[in-house]
Amino acid sequence: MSQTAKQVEAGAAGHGAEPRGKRTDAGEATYLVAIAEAIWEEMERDERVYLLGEDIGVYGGAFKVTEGFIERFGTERVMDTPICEETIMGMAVGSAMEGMRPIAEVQYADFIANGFDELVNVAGKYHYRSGVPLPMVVRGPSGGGVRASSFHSQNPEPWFAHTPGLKVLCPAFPSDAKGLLKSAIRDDNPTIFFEHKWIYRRIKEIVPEELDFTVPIGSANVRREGSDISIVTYGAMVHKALDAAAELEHKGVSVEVVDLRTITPLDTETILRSIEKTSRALVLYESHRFLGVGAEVAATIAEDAFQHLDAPVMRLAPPNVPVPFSPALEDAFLPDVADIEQAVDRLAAW
Amino acid sequence: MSQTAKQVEAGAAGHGAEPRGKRTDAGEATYLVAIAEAIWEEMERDERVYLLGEDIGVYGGAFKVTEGFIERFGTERVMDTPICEETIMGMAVGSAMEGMRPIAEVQYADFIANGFDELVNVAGKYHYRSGVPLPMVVRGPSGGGVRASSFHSQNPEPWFAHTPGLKVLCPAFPSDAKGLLKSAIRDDNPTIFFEHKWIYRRIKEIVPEELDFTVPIGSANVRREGSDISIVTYGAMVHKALDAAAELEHKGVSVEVVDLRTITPLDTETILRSIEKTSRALVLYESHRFLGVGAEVAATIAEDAFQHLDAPVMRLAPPNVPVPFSPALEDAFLPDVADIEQAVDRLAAW
Amino acid sequence: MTTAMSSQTGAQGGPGEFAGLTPELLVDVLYKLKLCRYFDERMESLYRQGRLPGAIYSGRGQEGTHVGAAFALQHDDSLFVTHRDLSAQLTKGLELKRVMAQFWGRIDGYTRGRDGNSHIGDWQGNKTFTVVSMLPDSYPVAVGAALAYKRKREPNIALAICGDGSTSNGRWHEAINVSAIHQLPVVWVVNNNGYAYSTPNELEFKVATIAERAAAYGIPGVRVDGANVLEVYEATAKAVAKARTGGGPTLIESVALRWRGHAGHDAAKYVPKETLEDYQQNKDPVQRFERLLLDKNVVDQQQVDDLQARIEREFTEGYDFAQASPLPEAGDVVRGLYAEDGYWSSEPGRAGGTG
Amino acid sequence: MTTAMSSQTGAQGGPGEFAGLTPELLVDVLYKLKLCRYFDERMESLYRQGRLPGAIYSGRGQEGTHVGAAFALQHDDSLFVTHRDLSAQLTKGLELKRVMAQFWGRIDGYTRGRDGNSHIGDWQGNKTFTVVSMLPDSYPVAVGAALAYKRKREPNIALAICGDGSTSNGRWHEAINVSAIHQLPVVWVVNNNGYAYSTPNELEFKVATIAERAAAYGIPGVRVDGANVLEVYEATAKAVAKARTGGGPTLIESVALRWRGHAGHDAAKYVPKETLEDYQQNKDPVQRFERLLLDKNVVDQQQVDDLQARIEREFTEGYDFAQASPLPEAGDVVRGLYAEDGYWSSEPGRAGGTG
Ligand SMILES: Cc1ncc(C[n+]2csc(CCOP(=O)(O)OP(=O)(O)O)c2C)c(N)n1
Ligand SMILES: Cc1ncc(C[n+]2csc(CCOP(=O)(O)OP(=O)(O)O)c2C)c(N)n1
Ligand SMILES: [Mg+2]
Ligand SMILES: [Mg+2]
Repeated sequence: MSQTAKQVEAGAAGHGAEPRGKRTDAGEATYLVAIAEAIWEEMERDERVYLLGEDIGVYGGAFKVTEGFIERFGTERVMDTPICEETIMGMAVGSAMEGMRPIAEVQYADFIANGFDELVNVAGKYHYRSGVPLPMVVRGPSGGGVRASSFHSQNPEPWFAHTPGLKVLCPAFPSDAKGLLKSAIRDDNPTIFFEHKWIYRRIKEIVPEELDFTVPIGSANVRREGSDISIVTYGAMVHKALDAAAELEHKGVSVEVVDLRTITPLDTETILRSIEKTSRALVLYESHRFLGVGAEVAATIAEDAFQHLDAPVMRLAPPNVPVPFSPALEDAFLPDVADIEQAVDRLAAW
Repeated sequence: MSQTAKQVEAGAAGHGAEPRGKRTDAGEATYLVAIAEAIWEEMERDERVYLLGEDIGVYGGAFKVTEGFIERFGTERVMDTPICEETIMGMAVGSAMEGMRPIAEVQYADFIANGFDELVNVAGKYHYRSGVPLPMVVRGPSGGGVRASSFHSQNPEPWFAHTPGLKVLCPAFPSDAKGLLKSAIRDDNPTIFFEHKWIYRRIKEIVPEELDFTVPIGSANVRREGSDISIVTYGAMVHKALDAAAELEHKGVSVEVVDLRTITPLDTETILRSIEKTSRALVLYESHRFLGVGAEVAATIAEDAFQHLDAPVMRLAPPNVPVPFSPALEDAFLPDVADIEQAVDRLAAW
Repeated sequence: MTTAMSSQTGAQGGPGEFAGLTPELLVDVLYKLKLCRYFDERMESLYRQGRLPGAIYSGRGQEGTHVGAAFALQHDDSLFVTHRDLSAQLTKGLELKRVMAQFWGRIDGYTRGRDGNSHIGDWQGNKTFTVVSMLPDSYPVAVGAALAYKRKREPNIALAICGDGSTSNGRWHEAINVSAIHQLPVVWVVNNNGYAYSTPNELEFKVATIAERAAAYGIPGVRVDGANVLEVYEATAKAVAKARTGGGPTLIESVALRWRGHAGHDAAKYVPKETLEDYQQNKDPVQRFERLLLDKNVVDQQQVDDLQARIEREFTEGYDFAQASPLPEAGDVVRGLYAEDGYWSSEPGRAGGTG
Repeated sequence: MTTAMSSQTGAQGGPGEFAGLTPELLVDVLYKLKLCRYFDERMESLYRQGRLPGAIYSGRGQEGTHVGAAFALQHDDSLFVTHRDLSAQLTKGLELKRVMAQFWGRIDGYTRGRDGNSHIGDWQGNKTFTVVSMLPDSYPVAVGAALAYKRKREPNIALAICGDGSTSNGRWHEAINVSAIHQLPVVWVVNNNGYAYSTPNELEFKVATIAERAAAYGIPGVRVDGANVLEVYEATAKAVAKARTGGGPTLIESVALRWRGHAGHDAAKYVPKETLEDYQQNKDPVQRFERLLLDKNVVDQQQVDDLQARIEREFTEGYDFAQASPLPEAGDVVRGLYAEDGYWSSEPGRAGGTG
């Protein structure tokens, strides 16, 4: 492995290895910068929006997403809490009931398991039972590929996508991250925004600067048009899928890549339209295979697009084991471009 | 609604409305009695087995499953804990590491959300990371249909079936409950045993009395043979499926009913064999539709039995909303025999 | 619950005899006490007759805590309780007839039939949190509400009630700890009835009182006789005033026995017969207060009888209202999950008939 | 962390000067202290050079607590720590070379490459729990182990270490509470370094010390100077003996600064420069103890130099061992989830090469 590669590996798991910095001169923003911009702009725009979480204030967050926020917005709107995720979630609910618009950070998405009950039993059910809206966002870095092992690499979205009353967002690009987060902050429901730490500093693009730029919750996006096979995916896997699609084009296979962006409510229409067109579906996802997000996507295709299918609905996802640390194991655990190409080949040959 | 019906409704949600009682003279055991027998026999057999949970001792458990146990086994092996599910799960892990075989009761399966983190992050991952076996069972009453609303009616199995390292069991019959629970207690892995409270006192059958009677974990069971359509289901829905199948027989539709019994590890072989035979699949489940257990089952069929399918893989499950209280709403929420018949008709007509 | 009870005096009145309440208010307290007691008794008998769907969770014997604590709140103060504390919500202002509609799963219930019995709340009308079963999940939520009052410079406070059982749970610790760090306007009330369901205090914690645990959070803790509604009211009123004026949280342990089991099916055999009798005969919060007002001539027997008659009339009206209230529209089961579908901001569908 | 530190004396030795340790053992303590310090420094520099995958969590400055507490344990006693406390596991007996193999994700690491850095443990060999990140998830697990010792009438005890940050978490409350109710053989050690990651004590709790919180559980609480390894050892040994003889749990608050940030990337700017300097110059647990042994002629400079040379040799050997250790077999990623597949009871596959 090259020295620089090693540097990246170290930096990668190294939480906020460097301060997040700003946009490039070309006006490009990383995914991390885009997220910071979304929060900053909404806090400027709406006095009711405030942040709570661990080490988000003076320290600026483990990944430095909120660096500089406490200086601008003060300790009342940027609240450093103790390590008590259940109570962080409960506080978000209680303050949302009183008309505030909390954004709670979990330092890693993995720690959302420590606030699980207040989220699923209080937040998720509350409006259905009482009619009281809960405008709250829970956000945190999810996903693997950064050598952070099984407590700092999980994809918790399936737990919450199954749970009634929560909206679950998993953007793959800086613009989508910014636009969806703004939508989430303006939404009147409990919304869970899973950032992907592998993407944070790796993906850059020109991101809209209009203060009212938003991306609607519940709409998937066809990232790449194709006619032979649809890869339905989200999060970091979108980037792997696009790389694979480029490779496959040389082999003369035309791949369409659908980026879900929102997990719940799921945009089944866009998914089905793509399958109608290609008649072949590869469902690619990073959450464990068994009952991961792709299980729902595949089941939906099998039920509602059956007549259009020319081949089995294929799934490609990590096995149901904890995310391993060793580069040798994590590389085997995560689907990579080669795995995707192989799957597509098998599907095309069907 | 008839007076007796009302009595049942009250009794039903009324936790342990009456003491669980014993087998009938005919030697039949209810599901609840069968579960109590399994625990009792294993405690007699293996000194390392002990119970911990809330109100399981002097009171005998909210549903009276462990009534009489503390008199027989004493306070050391029947431990009444405070209300601290995270710590109950952690204690189970710690004592299992030291060679004991804890059986932790959650008073309702719903409260497993309050011990979620220790289960998924400690118990589920521990053996994979350390090689230390954790022979522990977590058991509790799940499911709806008893007018107990959204905090006492949930089906948490999808959360844990998605989580690596846990085995998840959901028996539908007294014999399977007894045999699977004995297997779970003898298993060296963290196992979650979801009982169904609607079944507790409603379903009786002759249950084997041999002390070494067990039902293997990971094997589904074809409860009813049929040739036209397979209903793949588990838990309380098995009983609804069997009733529907009987009805449908009169209409000349031959329905096969597959009872999963174990959710993870899932017996895909039995499922696929049934689909090969009938070419039509209705996946019926009580956990919310979106990413409920049936999503994985349907996705598996769509991927591995595609060539045998003559119709879409259909799913029938409750919507993703909290389990409502009002009989009018809960009846609309849960799939019933009529819903199943309709679904089968549509599938047969396809 | 020997330990828990030992330090109880059961003395009447307390400093300033009537805790500064006017005769009108004292009569109102008596009315609430008698109403809650009557409602609790009647609903239980309906449950026993199999005429109620679902479960019931009696708070009988604890009305002193429920009424005393809730009576110390202003309308805009918020209340966060458990399934045990319906009497506190009735005191805060919930309408009997809509409460009863909820028990029968009717559309006019506060949750529109989505939840039942004391899993109830009326945030829009009376600032009470809709009860969540998980204990004590409302504690962290109360912290959030109190945080909002402080941030918005509003004079309101939040009051949360749980039982002794909740004190062994991590959320209880976290919530009180955070409220202390930020000196939030919240009052923590714990109803210590000696048992968590069937589990005695000795198996819940190793300390003699819950009040003394306040020191671990750097906040004041007081212990009051839950059978003495005025003592509870006075301690709560003090804590409320302190919280309202920036003085931060207070922990109040109110000791009183739950006369009935955890839920309708629980005969509470785990409570020694003598303990129960002692409470029923000597520590009945309703009886004691009625006696006090009669002895001190705040009310005469006629007024008491009129109150009772009014309560029974209101119960019958509530019962009839509930029975006449339609069931929810079956098709609406999928509505109201998210705020934007408008289910909760529009008139709900009502199924024909009364089910 | 002014409050947290104010009551520190920093006095040497303590009652019975060497806490009853023989010269041999004292030298062993010094060896552990210097080994942990050297390991911590060298691993950080390798991390900075980008030569380590993943993260590192330095415990530098807290070796007094780690070594002092772990040194008070018998082989069969169990140890439950966090990612911060690798030095405690090294003291309990983990092999340096296998620890280093773990840092590089190699098959000879204690987790066979399944986890990294200080997310380590060796239950089979040294009775240490394999670290779980979630704080403080090992506290409830330690309760379970202690429960097993009591039930099986075994003389062992469990000792758990966490940081001040964990004390605001519900699990901390639950675990200590249950251990007190049943007087379990467990010792609770909290390393108060004044900060939870970057969050100061003032934002973690409203009390002056963590030790005083023990009263809320009905157990003794003591506060010691974490820079004084003998003081930590003595307090822990006392608590261990008490627990072992049925005396129940003790809470020990050990105060010492973490010299580095939470993880390799954290420059810990939130710690005042003066505080850090004060600790490094006046409260270095390794330096202080080495000085003490030199001053009291327990060791001479030559012995100290030999120790240092031995440590550096061991580090180099460990490093070479780790680099030579193969990576795990990629295909084994799906094995060892459940006990029955035999992965952990058989020799693991080793990928060719050294990755
Ligand atoms: C987290 C959680 N676990 C279990 C339960 C089930 N449960 C309902 S009431 C109860 C006992 C509560 O005891 P306490 O707080 O003293 O209230 P009391 O019943 O005495 O009024 C239990 C264990 C629950 N509601 N929440
Ligand atoms: C439940 C949980 N939430 C968040 C984290 C992330 N985290 C890791 S270390 C840390 C700070 C811990 O502070 P403390 O216990 O004082 O240990 P120190 O870092 O000071 O050694 C946090 C918040 C975690 N590990 N567990
Ligand atoms: Mg109680
Ligand atoms: Mg700390």
